[in-house]
Amino acid sequence: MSEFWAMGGYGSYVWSAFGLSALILIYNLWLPIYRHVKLLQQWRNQQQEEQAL
Amino acid sequence: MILFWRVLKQQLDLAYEHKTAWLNPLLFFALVTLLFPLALGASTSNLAAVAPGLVWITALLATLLSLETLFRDDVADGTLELWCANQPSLLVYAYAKLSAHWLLYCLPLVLISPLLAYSLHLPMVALAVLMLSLLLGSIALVWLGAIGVAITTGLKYNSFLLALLVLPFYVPVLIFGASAVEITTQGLSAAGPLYLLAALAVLAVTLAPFAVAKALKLSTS
Amino acid sequence: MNPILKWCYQLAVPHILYPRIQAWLPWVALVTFSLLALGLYLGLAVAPADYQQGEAFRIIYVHVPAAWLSMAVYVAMALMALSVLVWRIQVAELALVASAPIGAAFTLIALITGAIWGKPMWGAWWVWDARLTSELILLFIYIGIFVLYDAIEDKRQAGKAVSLMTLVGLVNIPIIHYSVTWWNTLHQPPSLSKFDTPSIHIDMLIPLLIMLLAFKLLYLLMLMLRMRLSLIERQPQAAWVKALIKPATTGDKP
Amino acid sequence: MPRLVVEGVSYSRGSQLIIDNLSFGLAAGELLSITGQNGIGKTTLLKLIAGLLIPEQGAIQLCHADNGQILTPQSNHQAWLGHRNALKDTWTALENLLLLRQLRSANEFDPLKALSMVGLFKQRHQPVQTFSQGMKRRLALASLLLTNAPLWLLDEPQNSLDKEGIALFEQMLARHLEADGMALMASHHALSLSTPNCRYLTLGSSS
Repeated sequence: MSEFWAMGGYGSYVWSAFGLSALILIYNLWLPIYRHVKLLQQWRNQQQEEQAL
Repeated sequence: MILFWRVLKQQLDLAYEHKTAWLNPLLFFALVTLLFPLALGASTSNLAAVAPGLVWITALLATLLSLETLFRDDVADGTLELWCANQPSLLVYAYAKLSAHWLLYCLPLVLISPLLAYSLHLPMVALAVLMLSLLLGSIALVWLGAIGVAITTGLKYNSFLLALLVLPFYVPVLIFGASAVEITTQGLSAAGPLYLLAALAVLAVTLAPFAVAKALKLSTS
Repeated sequence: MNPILKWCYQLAVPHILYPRIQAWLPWVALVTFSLLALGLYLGLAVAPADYQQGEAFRIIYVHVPAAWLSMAVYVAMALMALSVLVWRIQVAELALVASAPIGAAFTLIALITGAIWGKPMWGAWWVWDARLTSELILLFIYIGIFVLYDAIEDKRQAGKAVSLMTLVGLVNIPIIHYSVTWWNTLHQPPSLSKFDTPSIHIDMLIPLLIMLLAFKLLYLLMLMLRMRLSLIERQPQAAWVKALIKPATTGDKP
Repeated sequence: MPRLVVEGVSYSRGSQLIIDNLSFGLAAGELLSITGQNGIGKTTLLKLIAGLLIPEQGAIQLCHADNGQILTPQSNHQAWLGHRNALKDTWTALENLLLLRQLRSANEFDPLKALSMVGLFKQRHQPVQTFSQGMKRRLALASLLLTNAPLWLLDEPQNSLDKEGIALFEQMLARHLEADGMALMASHHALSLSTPNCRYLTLGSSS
């Protein structure tokens, strides 16, 4: 397995390339989900405030 | 067609009122050209090597800066709204407005460019090609840039936005223009890039006004 | 009207599109991630090393799909721009604005992986190679699009301005690409080898095609997520959005 | 004899609905005065009819009263007078008028006569920047005399006009309506003369 990580000496390049790409993609997947959940919660709280009034 | 000449005459008369306005791009062009020797050192070989690129980049930025005021007065006094309400003549207005702007602001740039290029030790043989490439290139620059100006009229801090929107489209013009001059300094014939530059200019002149008219209609709504 | 056409027309109606996205989301995610895992496994572990570049060539499994997607997303955006300006479909405007950051992300990935791939090949992190330079210009065009969208207050007008800019960009991108390649051949020192994928062996090709498909589905997944968000963000007072919030009892999906 | 038909027009700015499913017609010789508080959408409605804005739904057509054939392009058959006067300050009154005439389908009315009718004959060679707001508005109104476009779209035509200016405007309007013209006006000033075929459309109420 260790030579798999070494990647014939180019390990740092290959894994940094894949790592950075994964980072960008995960950020783009996570951001809309996070905002969607937050928005629904925020509106729900507002609604509870109105009902409590 | 008479409307085209009438609007063209109108634009030239209006510019005649505040005469110094058309000097601004020229002053900017000369001033920036002055900065280069101060920064790069005055040795002939240094400057001559990069002179084509420097002259072209300065001309490009001067055109971009002059474009900002293209529609500002017409938006302010409401004439643009009138033009937009009359759809067929909006296209004529766009053509006339851009031609007037080119005549007023870019033609002087082209005429003065040999003087400034010479001060940057550009070989004499390349001066003619420089003027020709600037002549064709500035047409493409004005017509392409006008689309960005039309979209960003009425927005706040639009000078950065204009540069950001329009500079990527200026890349082909800069490449062909600067390399045309550079090839001539190496003694080869610059026919190739000049033809491509002319093609870009024709493409811009024919297609851009439609986008400008559409953008003007959007920004006045 | 046949059912498929009807199904597509309904996509343009916000309150039908939103639940449809919610329903399809888990399935698209499942297929995307399984394809991605398969492609990565094949590309990194199974495919033989390149005789010339050794293991470093495996970077193409993310560089080439990203570069391909950066163009494909722009073409998709141009189609959306047409449907905004010509057929006035409101939802296409949301899709266009949602696709711009995704396209920019793919372009950024293509640039980063291209630079990292260039380091072992030519010893420099950044090389003014024709393809990398056009990717860089494409990145600026994407950034220009969403800066323009933010600069205009009225979002309906912003959508139309962005659509017009996308179409103008579409006409210019081939010209930019041609001029950059022409410029590259003019200034290219002979030693710089052509930046093209080496003649590819079949075992290397399959993972690449799988990764390409996986990246396309990733674009679809990200587009659906962003569309889901902007559908409700843009119409807070709409009745169907209000109905969405009221039944707080059922645990809603993330 | 033209007729304006507006069916089911609705328009929203951002997420706020301004005009909701509005329909009305306008026959030759009629004036429709649009009233309502500020920002209710009077100017937006005028811009929609002038073609400056594109409605989300609904259609706006200018057609012949008898055979219903649509007059295209609509821009040649309408005269738009916006909030601002569309005048070039550095130009003289006459030069401005001549250009404004270019923008609409011009009739043979003599510009100098139009200037004298709005009381600006003496200042015809003076640059517009020396004019008061009222005089600028009169010059903009004078340009309406130089067009035979049947449909007038007027946005606050009387603002910054003095008493005499308003009387002049109402005469012009009456003459235009008698000549089978149509007019759509957004304004706060109540019309003093009781033109027989003047209808009111109040926006904001469920019209």
